[in-house]
Amino acid sequence: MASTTRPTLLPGDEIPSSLIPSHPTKPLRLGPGLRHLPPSQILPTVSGQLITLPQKSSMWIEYNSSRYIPTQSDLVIGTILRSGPDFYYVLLSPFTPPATLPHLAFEGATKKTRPQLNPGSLVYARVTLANKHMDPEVECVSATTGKADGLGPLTNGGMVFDVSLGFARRLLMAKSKEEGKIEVLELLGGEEGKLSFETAVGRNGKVWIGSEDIKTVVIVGRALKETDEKKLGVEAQRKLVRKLIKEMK
Amino acid sequence: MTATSEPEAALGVLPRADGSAKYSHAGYTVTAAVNGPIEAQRKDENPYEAHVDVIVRPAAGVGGTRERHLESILQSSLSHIILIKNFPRSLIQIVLQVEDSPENDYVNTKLVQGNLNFAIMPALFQTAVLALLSAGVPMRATATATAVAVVFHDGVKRTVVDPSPREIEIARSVHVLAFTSHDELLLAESEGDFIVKEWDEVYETAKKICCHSAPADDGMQMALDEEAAAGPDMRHFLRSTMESKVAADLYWK
Amino acid sequence: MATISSAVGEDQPPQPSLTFTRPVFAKLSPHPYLLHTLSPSDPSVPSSRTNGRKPQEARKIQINTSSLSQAHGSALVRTGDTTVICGVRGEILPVSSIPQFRADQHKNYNYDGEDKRIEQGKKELLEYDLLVPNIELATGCAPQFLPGVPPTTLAQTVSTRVYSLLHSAGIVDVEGLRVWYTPAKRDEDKMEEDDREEEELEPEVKGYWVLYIDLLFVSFDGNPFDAAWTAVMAALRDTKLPNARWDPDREMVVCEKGEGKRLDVRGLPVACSAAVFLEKEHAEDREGDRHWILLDPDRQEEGLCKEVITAVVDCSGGQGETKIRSLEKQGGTVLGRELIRGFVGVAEERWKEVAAEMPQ
Amino acid sequence: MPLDTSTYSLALLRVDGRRWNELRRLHAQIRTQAAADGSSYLEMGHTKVMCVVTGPSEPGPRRGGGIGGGAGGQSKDAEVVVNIVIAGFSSVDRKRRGRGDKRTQEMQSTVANALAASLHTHLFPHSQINVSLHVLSQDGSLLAALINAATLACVDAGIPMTDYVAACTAGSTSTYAANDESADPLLDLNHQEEQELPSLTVATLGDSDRVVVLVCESRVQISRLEGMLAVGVDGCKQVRELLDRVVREKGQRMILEGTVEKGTGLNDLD
Amino acid sequence: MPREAEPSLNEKQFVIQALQENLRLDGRELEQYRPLELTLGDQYGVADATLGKTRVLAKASAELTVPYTDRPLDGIFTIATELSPMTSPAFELNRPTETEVLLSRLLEKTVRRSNALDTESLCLIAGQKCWSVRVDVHVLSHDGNLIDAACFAVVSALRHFKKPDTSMEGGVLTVYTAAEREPVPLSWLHSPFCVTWSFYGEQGEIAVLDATWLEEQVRVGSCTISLNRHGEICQISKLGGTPVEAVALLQCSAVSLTKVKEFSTYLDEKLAEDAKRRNKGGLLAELSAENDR
Repeated sequence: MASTTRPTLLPGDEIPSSLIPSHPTKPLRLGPGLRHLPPSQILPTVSGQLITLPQKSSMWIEYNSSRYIPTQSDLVIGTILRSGPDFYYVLLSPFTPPATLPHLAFEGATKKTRPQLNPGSLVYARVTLANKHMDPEVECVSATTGKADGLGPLTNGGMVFDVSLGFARRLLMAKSKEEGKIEVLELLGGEEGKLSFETAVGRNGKVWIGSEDIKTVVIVGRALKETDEKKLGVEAQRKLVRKLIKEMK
Repeated sequence: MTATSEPEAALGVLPRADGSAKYSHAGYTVTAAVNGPIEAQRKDENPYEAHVDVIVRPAAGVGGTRERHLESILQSSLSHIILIKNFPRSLIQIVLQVEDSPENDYVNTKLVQGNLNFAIMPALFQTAVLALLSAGVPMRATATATAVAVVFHDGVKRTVVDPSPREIEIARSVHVLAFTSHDELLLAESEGDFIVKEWDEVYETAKKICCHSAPADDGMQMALDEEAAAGPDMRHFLRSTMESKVAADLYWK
Repeated sequence: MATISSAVGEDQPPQPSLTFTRPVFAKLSPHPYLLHTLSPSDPSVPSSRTNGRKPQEARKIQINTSSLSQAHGSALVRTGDTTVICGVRGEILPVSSIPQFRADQHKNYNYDGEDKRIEQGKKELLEYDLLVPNIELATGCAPQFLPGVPPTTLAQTVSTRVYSLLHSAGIVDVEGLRVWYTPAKRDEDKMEEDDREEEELEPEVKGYWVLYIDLLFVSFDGNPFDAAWTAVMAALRDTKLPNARWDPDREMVVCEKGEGKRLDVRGLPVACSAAVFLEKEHAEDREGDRHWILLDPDRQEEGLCKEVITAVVDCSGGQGETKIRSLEKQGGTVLGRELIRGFVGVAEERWKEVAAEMPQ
Repeated sequence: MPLDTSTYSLALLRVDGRRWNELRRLHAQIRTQAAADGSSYLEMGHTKVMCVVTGPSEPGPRRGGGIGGGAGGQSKDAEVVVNIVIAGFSSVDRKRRGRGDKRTQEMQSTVANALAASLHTHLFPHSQINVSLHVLSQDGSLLAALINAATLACVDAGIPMTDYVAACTAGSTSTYAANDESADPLLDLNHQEEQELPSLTVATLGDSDRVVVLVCESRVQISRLEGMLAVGVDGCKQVRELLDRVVREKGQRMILEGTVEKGTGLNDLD
Repeated sequence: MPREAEPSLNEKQFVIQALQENLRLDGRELEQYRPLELTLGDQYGVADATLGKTRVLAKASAELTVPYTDRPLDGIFTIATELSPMTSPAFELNRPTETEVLLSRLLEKTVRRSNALDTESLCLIAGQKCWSVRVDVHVLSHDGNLIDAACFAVVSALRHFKKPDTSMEGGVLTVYTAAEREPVPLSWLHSPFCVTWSFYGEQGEIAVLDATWLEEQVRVGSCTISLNRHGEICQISKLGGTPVEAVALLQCSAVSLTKVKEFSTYLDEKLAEDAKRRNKGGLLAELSAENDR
């Protein structure tokens, strides 16, 4: 149940002022799930756990959901719907208006050399514009460096699996093993499985897994989905991996 | 058969919906799916706010005028607690499927019924709120609802919480009230024959059920026991339901 | 007043600024305009609505009855630019064509006393669908209702509300709708069980009058329910059903010529609606914001308000307290307990106005 | 026990005097409509249908529900849209079937998906092939007749296809209850037989044994299935031959006397 | 109306490649069903069937009405299948899609035309009064193979359903409320079930059972076979799609029979369980009813 330091809050709940970080210099930064009602009221808008980082003077609500709402500089996996005069239209989550991806927003792309993507191809991209009044925009190249740094079309086969947004976020954590408590990938890739595969994780709840071996992709995919859906802890993950590897043999 | 006295709820029962909930109380069982924010149809597009679309589907037969009416009541109340301004030009779709409703053993059910089915409103409302919470749709506040009937039994007046269809049939007046978690009256529907004084009493009873919140730390069980007489403690029920959901979601924290 | 200059085309001679006349302003940005008129800058001017009414002022109501010769009862009700016609027509429904008809219905309840009788009556009305209201808005009475389209949500909502109120308020006594027959010969009375409300001779219910209550909006300028309900009440009170009797030889119900007897209508509930107008149009509303309760809102005001309330009260009992027949509030949180209490008072005032207009 | 089978067991002849593996007279023509891109007229016994094909062409306005199968929706292949009109006078009891009639809609999507399996729809991206069928007279094996007619019309329209989709019905002399091994399979059922006996409609691609359509709407022992299917598939091959002949004869004429102008009279073929 | 998005090229490709290696994304065998689960409601005639993430709720109900003039001796039996936005936002009310039409046709043929329910027994007074039995199919969650799930739910609901008891005395029909007399079950003749095959590959040579939504989106053809446990075929429909060897179809039908037998045993068990559960509850209900009077 609710711990004193990290209370579980429902929309509209009072946030005990003691918990609101008051940093001498840094201004207070509100993360997802919170809204500020001038002058000084801060209210949760979703149900989840209140996380506060006094030293960073930031606070947000930790929660899990399944409908992706684009946010600036998120990494996402999208499906090309069609190509316009100078944009591709990219679907980030079902039944939402497509995001736009400029034809030239690829590494080293010029009018001539830009990649030709058919409807249905997958791209790994970054959200550059997210604004409730406009449709989102994405890019496959960092505007600053001009490098792709891993972004771009996911051409070489593979498979995408849908996971919950919270799980995708954990996968994307710098130390996804320590903080996110996700080990399956390491285990499968490491001693346990000795499988070789590559992954790309989209904040919009999509994980792409590529490998020479079809079976590998299936195993990895199942491992991820089960860990997410069955909410497996580290120990259970180890069991699962062992089981899957046995099946494979 | 036997109507459950305490409300029960399960969240995320429909794996393919953004949010979902199954809620059963007082013999009613309702399942809700929430999708959104998604692309709105031309006709529903609003440049300033999200369009909230509520669809009520009866267990048997096709929805008629009374479902439309229920929908419009729920729609206006839910749009008030959802932060619709956050998602202009989009659609938040709430589909409520009635699965079970208590039968009146003294009447053979008719499929097509025109009159407003009061007692089902709290169930529909509560399910919708739970489903919205499970979908993580940003909201101004949560809300709870209940139904109260004033029954004259051989000259003696009783206020009945969560009345059975039978009790509604013989009730002098029936009331449905919903309160936000800020103790504001969000929805009030009453019919029958009553006076202001009676309504006041009803208001008190309903408010107790919807807004009396037991301290968060004590278990829900005992809270229910002490409330058993006056009916369930809806707000506490809602909270503990969500707390266990969040705890489950963030098991890795 | 709003002033814009950018909107002026290049071709026209440049103007310093262009100001709107009141009606144009009202059309362009209704919310600020209504806000403006409700909270006039100089205190001497009384707060009023775009339509010139005071916040708590309802539109004058006019009621004419028996205007339709074909219907058994009819009424035309008009409040401001909302005009509705109601026609009541009775049709005979022989029990033989009610599949779920139970001759011994009332035996389920060994009731006695008026309450139980009324309750049983309500039950019969419901089970056999003896009251059938229908609302027609698709007459082009307002821009949003195009002729020939399926009934709008509004139409369906209003008809459900009328239907529910008709039943819950027990306006019509089922006794007035029953067609009785007392068999001459004793040997065939196994056909029917005896009926609790009658004496020892054992009459049978052979049929019912079904009342088709059709409402037609001729023009629509907001607050449909109040007008519709008033029309229903007036029309019912105006209704005369021909005398009907069972003809055992022809095995059917026959109606007699000429003026029938007046339908007896219980009480006089009157509906009174209002909408809540908030200070902020798009921004978050918060405590301390001002709001106005606009009685009997017109179409434009309904467009600007989300929270609405309707109270149906009946003071015809005379002695003692006002009876509330229905109370509906939704769409917001401004109207709390106190305001609603107060509003019932407003409804009582409205009742007096309407009752005065209601023909006897 | 159905009437006709009892007589059948004596003479091994069916109500209309056919043997068990006998097709009814199948008469067909192509190029019957001057206006259409492709057209055909086909009789199987007293079941008479005509078909008109227009396209591949710009997709028209989407109809509600979009009953049309094949490639379907947003993919790049051409969409096959079938529309069936059953004339009121086509059957004994004049029953009007509305647009919404689900049975007709089912037949429409069946024919559409059957054709889509053979037509090279990928050659005509973002376009639509409209097939409209008119039922003039019904005497059993309706779906089969519709499929055959549609195939012919598509051939006439010159739309590239893998092979003919030929269809016919097969039945069995046993009722579903009786599990008698003596029961014989029957080929190409007429209305009366369809009413009284279990039956199924088969459509195959070319002269292979590969089944495009298999529709059975009556109760029958699973043990009967193999026999009926075998007879049906065999019947389809016969039908294919007949269709093929129709096309070749027409083709020959075109070579002899230059192109036959469309809409030559109905009886100019023997 | 927002339309269902097609799966990406990668997904299409991969699913097929995997199937060619006899692999499915959820690790099932090609001819293996997802776990089938049935929950019977507290009310008679409510059945909730789940196949993995596919979930269908069927609700049977009966009311008195007048028979159709052309069939005065038969009661009325209808199966209503309306796919609501709950199934997927792509479905709109009062706008039947092809999916919906085919689904309702299949149920129609499997359950109604195969005379699983004896409609004559629903007639009370010839030409005047009869029962109208109606099953409403609600698809709560759609992850492929709606047909099999829906069919199972419908049959379960009807087997579980009880209608009010009636009596005829001297030409007077009395319909008893549940309080007066325990309701009675329908007269049920046989229980048909649907088994749906999906085909993949150039020649449609790969046959798969109980396809998920993703698998359905990339299949080249499908065939639904309806049988009862006695090995009677009630309906077969392969409505076009890539041609499949006749022999393969015969094999499919054989396998289907074994599946159907599994279904019907499972259903029988469930119904028995429920009956046992009610016996206890039944008494309690009786008592509480007494108190009400």
